Amino acid sequence: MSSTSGSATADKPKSEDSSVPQRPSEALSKDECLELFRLLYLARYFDVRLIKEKKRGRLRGTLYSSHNQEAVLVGSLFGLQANDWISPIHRDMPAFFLKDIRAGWRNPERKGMSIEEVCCQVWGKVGSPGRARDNWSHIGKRDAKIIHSTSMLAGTIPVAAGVVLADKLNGGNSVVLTFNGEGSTAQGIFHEAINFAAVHKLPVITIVENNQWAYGTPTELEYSLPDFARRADGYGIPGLIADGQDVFDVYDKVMQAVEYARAGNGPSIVECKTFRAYGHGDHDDDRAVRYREPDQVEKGRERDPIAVCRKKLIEKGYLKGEAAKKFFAEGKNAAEVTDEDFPPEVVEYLKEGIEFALKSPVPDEAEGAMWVFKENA
Amino acid sequence: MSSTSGSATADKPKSEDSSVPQRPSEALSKDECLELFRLLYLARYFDVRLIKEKKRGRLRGTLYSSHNQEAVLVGSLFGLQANDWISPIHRDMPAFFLKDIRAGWRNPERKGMSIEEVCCQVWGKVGSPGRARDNWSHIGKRDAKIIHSTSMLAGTIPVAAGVVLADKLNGGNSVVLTFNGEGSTAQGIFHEAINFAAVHKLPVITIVENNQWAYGTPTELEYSLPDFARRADGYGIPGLIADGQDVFDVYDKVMQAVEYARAGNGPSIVECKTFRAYGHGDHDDDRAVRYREPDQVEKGRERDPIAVCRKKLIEKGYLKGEAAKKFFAEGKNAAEVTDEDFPPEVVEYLKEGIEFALKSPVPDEAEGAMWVFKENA
Amino acid sequence: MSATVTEAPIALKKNYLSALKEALFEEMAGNADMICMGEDIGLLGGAFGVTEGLQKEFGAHRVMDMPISEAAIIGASVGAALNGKTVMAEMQFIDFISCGFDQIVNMMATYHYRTAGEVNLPIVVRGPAGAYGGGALYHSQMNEAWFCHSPGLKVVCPSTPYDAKGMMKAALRDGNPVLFYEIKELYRKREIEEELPVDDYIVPLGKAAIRREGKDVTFVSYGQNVYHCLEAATQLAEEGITAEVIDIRSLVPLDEETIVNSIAKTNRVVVVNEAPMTCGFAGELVARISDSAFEYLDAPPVRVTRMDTPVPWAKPLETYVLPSVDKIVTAAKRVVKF
Amino acid sequence: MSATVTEAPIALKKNYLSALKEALFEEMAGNADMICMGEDIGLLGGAFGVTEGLQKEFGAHRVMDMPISEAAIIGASVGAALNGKTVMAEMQFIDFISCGFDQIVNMMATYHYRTAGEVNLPIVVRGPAGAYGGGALYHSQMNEAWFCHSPGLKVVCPSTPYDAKGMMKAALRDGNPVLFYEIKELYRKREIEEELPVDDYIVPLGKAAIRREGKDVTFVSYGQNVYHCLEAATQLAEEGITAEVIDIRSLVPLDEETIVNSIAKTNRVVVVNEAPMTCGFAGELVARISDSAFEYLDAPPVRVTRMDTPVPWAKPLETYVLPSVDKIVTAAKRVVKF
Ligand SMILES: Cc1ncc(C[n+]2csc(CCOP(=O)(O)OP(=O)(O)O)c2C)c(N)n1
Ligand SMILES: Cc1ncc(C[n+]2csc(CCOP(=O)(O)OP(=O)(O)O)c2C)c(N)n1
Ligand SMILES: [Mg+2]
Ligand SMILES: [Mg+2]
Repeated sequence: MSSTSGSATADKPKSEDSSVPQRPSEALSKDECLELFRLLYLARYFDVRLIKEKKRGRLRGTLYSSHNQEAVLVGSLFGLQANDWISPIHRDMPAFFLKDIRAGWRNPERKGMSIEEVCCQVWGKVGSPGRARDNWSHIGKRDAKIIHSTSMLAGTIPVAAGVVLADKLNGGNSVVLTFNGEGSTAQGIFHEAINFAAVHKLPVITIVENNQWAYGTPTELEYSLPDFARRADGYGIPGLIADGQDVFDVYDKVMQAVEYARAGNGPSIVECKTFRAYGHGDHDDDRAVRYREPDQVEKGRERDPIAVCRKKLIEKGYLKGEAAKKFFAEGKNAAEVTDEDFPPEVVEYLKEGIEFALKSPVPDEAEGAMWVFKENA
Repeated sequence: MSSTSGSATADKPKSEDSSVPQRPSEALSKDECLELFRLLYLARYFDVRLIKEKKRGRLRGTLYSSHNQEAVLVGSLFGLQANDWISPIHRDMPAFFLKDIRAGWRNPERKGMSIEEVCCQVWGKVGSPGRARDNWSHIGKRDAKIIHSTSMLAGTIPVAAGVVLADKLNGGNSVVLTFNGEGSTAQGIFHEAINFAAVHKLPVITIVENNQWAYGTPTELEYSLPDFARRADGYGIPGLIADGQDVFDVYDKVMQAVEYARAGNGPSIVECKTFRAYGHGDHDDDRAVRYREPDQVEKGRERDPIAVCRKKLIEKGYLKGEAAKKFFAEGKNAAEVTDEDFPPEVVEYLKEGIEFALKSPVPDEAEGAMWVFKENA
Repeated sequence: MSATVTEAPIALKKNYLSALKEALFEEMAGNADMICMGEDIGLLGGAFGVTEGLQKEFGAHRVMDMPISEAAIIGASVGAALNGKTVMAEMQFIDFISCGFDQIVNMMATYHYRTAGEVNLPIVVRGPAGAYGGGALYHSQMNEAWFCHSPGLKVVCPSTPYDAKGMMKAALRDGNPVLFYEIKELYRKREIEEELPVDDYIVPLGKAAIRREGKDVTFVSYGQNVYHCLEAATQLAEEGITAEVIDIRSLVPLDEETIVNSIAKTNRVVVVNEAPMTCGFAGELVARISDSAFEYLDAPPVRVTRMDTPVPWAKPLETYVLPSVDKIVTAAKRVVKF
Repeated sequence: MSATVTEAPIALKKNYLSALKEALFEEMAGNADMICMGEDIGLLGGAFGVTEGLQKEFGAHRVMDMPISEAAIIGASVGAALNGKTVMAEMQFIDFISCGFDQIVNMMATYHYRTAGEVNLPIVVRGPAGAYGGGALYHSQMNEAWFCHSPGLKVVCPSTPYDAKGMMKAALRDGNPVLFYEIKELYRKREIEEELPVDDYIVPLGKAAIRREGKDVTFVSYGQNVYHCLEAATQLAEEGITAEVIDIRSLVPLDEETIVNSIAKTNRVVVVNEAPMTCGFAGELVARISDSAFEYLDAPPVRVTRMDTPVPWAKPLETYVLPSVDKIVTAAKRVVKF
């Protein structure tokens, strides 16, 4: 018996793709900071438009609003390299088009999913990466390095671990961000996957979007820790806490985790403290006011991520004068905002996506029986 | 919405059964200490006899030897009250008759399983509490407050949580000890159950028999912590470490956990550091020498729990002169010991159990189709 | 079952969901040892509202909001039941039962067997099930066959408010673990609302119901497909073919007698369910019919099931793979002409 | 299959376990992108030794000892496969697959479907299965029906060394997730050892084998029960009844043609498997036969299966509930005399 350590480490990771330098938010350029601001608007506008479309009865399925949680998505994804992987879940619809968006909003070459693809998914059209075979957030695309989730919460984490294990075996140094609600962490698979990743030091970063509610259940009935991040201690891995309303703090904490993982040190958990703005899903908006105290909701929504970002940009001197006073989506509900509250390029971008989706055909019924198995020649 | 705290706490627990005073091992009487010593012999002898019977081909099924781990079982169980529950697993066969054995080895009134019942189970006879319908450690008895496990590791922990939840709802103050190998803790259900128990402060004590191997896999491939007990930190619950070779230390740590739980503070984990003497099961004895270094095995078995206990008793002055030199099972393998190495009452006790089992009939074949459902009148 | 508008005050008509809720309220009130466990069943009152008001009425210690841990919900239910409680365990959608699968098939199903009858588990695991609503792969399942294949579990699926209430009560008093498939598309379906008895009643598990009489072909089904069968029967009647519609209601135990008696009369049978075909309960029905009613059969027993695919999201695809009135009519004509 | 002692050097005869091992070694050697994951498969070489020597040969990065986490094993296999690997995932006993159930039926089975073919998963989930060895409830299961009922999974079960090797290779090259049921009682069974081709070969998934020809009744089976059928056929031959024995080998996809052709000749069929009866694959076979071969049938298709019970431990009980040669003979006589 030569060795009892069967860790799946191949040769040392090569740094093949270092197009995105790992920098703390302090070192981000003015343009980058302003881009983060715009991306928050983009994420918010996407959500707002879907809420409106949904209310008008033009969409099937359930919309799990990401309102007030945009900084978690934007901040987490901003520093990733194109070769990194992500696995978003129900509340993360904007993540699909935000991945690698730094490569250019309309750049057809970028790794990631186009707004057209995402809209086709929402509208149930063939242009969706999954040809509308599964709903809403259940998409993905191997080439875009976006892993497909099922509905079963936390079920994507072991898959993510397997994905980066394969990259590691091939000598790559990609990392994967898995997104999860805090409630989902009670699933057994969460434990199995993180334990496995910890043993093999796999670069799996678990982003916990702690929005303080899991459907109609508050955190104190989901886990028994003052800070969820302390769950990491049970695996001997880092557990970071980010201010989920502050896109810069999220960016910094996730980048710390990414660098740690990319250096071969293994997994970590980043708890992003935030608050769910509406009901669990759009079907639940009315009931949510019954199980949540109004002042809790008010307090949870006090620090709109767009406002927090605006304040920082003003402090940094990146936004001033007229520019600082333009576009005020923050603090407003979907019903209250208008297109004027958003930068025109944001409105434009999404409009194009929606138009593309509306023009696309629905899949032919016979596709229902296709692709159960891969056919072998 | 009146309250967001749905914890299942009924009225304050009543201390209805305080027949066993909670005392540190320092405060145990001489008789109690000597009894602990005898119980170690009893557990060892049971194992030894089964190994011999198995070698002679007189038993079906697999024997998972508890050799060298007896202090974990004896020490954990010694301070329990009759109303407390336990759930042993594959390596814990002696636990079935050790529960509540303080009430008298032959006391038919005691809560717990008699040696006859346990032997009937091993020999596949109708006298087994499960009428030999499932094998070896897969027995239990509701009246004895012993929970039945399946083969699926860690699967009994949520059941244990439900059992004490029911007691708590009834105003009782029982606790439950679940026994688990360290490898089993990688199961998702371990996480779900402990998280649930932590949220509701259920008196579930997870004894982790860390014998450093899970079948052919060493701990470093099972989890990534210097001390397994640190897993508790991830749930915000106490994680205690006991010297699993020292019955007094196990007793003390488990009693701390029991008192903590009985006072309504909730679950905890007690890691008992020990070492597996033989192969995983008797079928594996030969192969185990291939995956474990001889010096690791030697070192792991250096501190035989019987020897450790003897030393303490001599120090305490409870064993002296001739008495201290009698009976030396310690450090010897099953093949080497003889009945002379054990106190005669130990040999006698087990002999009676085996004889009873041998005389008992096997179940009638038609029982195979019975008790699939409870019949309703 | 009747969809006719009567003069009775509308307040007395109950939908399928209210019927279930009433059953839970009444059993909780009548059995101090009964508890409920599930995700979001307390504060929220359940994703669909089946447990609405229950926690307020009976307290958080008897109606527990659980972490998102299906396996722990089942396991803890087993422990509580073994220690004297009657447990209602909710799966938020029956699809998620796969996350607690081991605890169901290996722990819960076998407990009575393993203990030679010492322990029995009065547990009802219930949850919303079924397709046709655009729920896609993970909010549309009818996965009852897995559990019919796990000895020790009873498996039932009511299709009317009357049965929903009566079977829920029977299940909670049965003493065995019962998997209770609620059809979410029926929860608030107006057409099937009906008056329920004021007095306590149960619908015994293991008795089928004949929903329509006929003599040319027997439809055997349960859940939503019962309504498809009824509609198909209406259409066929126009062509002079009369179909008998059996709603088995309970899969395990199964009322074979009612089925065989019907086939003895019609000599033809179409079995309909919405689960995937292979190893589904429709196949089991065909196998039992082949065994017990072979001599009566003038045509092969035919299955109308979901194709062997998941349930896709996009509506045309969903419709394509699921059983429908048209498919049943076609199958019926095939066997009648055989 | 032949049990006759020949003059050939004994070294060339391989048992079922060695055949599997050879397949794994050869595929690992031939496919640099293949990895293996499982509990105790590396250092130990597997509970039964199927992977013995594999880690030494190919390294701990390609033959990974996993924590005791069936769900993570399946999930990580899916991830690795989606990212270009071919994966062999071992369940130490197939019984424990229930602990990874959700990942199998909801994640792995559906991936190709959900992605409209973008992703396909070359994964073989294999493990020791089957009863008759005193393994009791949790080391005896044949739970293949759960997976046959989950569209997107192939399910196979070889009964000979030749098939074990050839089907394992076919499965590892198939590109779809395949559940591979190995019969542990056959692993080292001397009577079935046989010489294997020196050259690379596969046994295609979805082709049945006729193990014995006959004209009075067809036995359709797989796994251990094939040998029970063969023995029953031998006994029946003494009474002048000749039975044809079909070993389907692959459940999904199923070679219906071979079955129907046989029944066209014999007009009678007994289906045998050791899973519980209700919703088992035996019922599926009966349903398909009823559909495709109804006109050929002179007697009802009969099932010989495990009773609807778990597998008990005590030998007399185990024997009582499982299919046996006697039960098959009795069933055959019943249909022949019908
Ligand atoms: C295994 C499983 N159980 C239950 C559900 C139903 N469900 C969907 S979302 C949700 C709440 C999730 O809460 P959290 O993880 O905190 O995410 P959030 O919605 O707050 O973003 C539940 C219970 C599910 N999807 N999967
Ligand atoms: C869910 C599950 N997976 C796999 C097994 C097979 N198995 C039985 S014991 C064992 C090793 C257990 O190791 P550990 O928990 O450390 O206990 P020990 O045997 O060392 O006392 C394994 C893998 C099982 N019984 N259950
Ligand atoms: Mg949440
Ligand atoms: Mg161990």
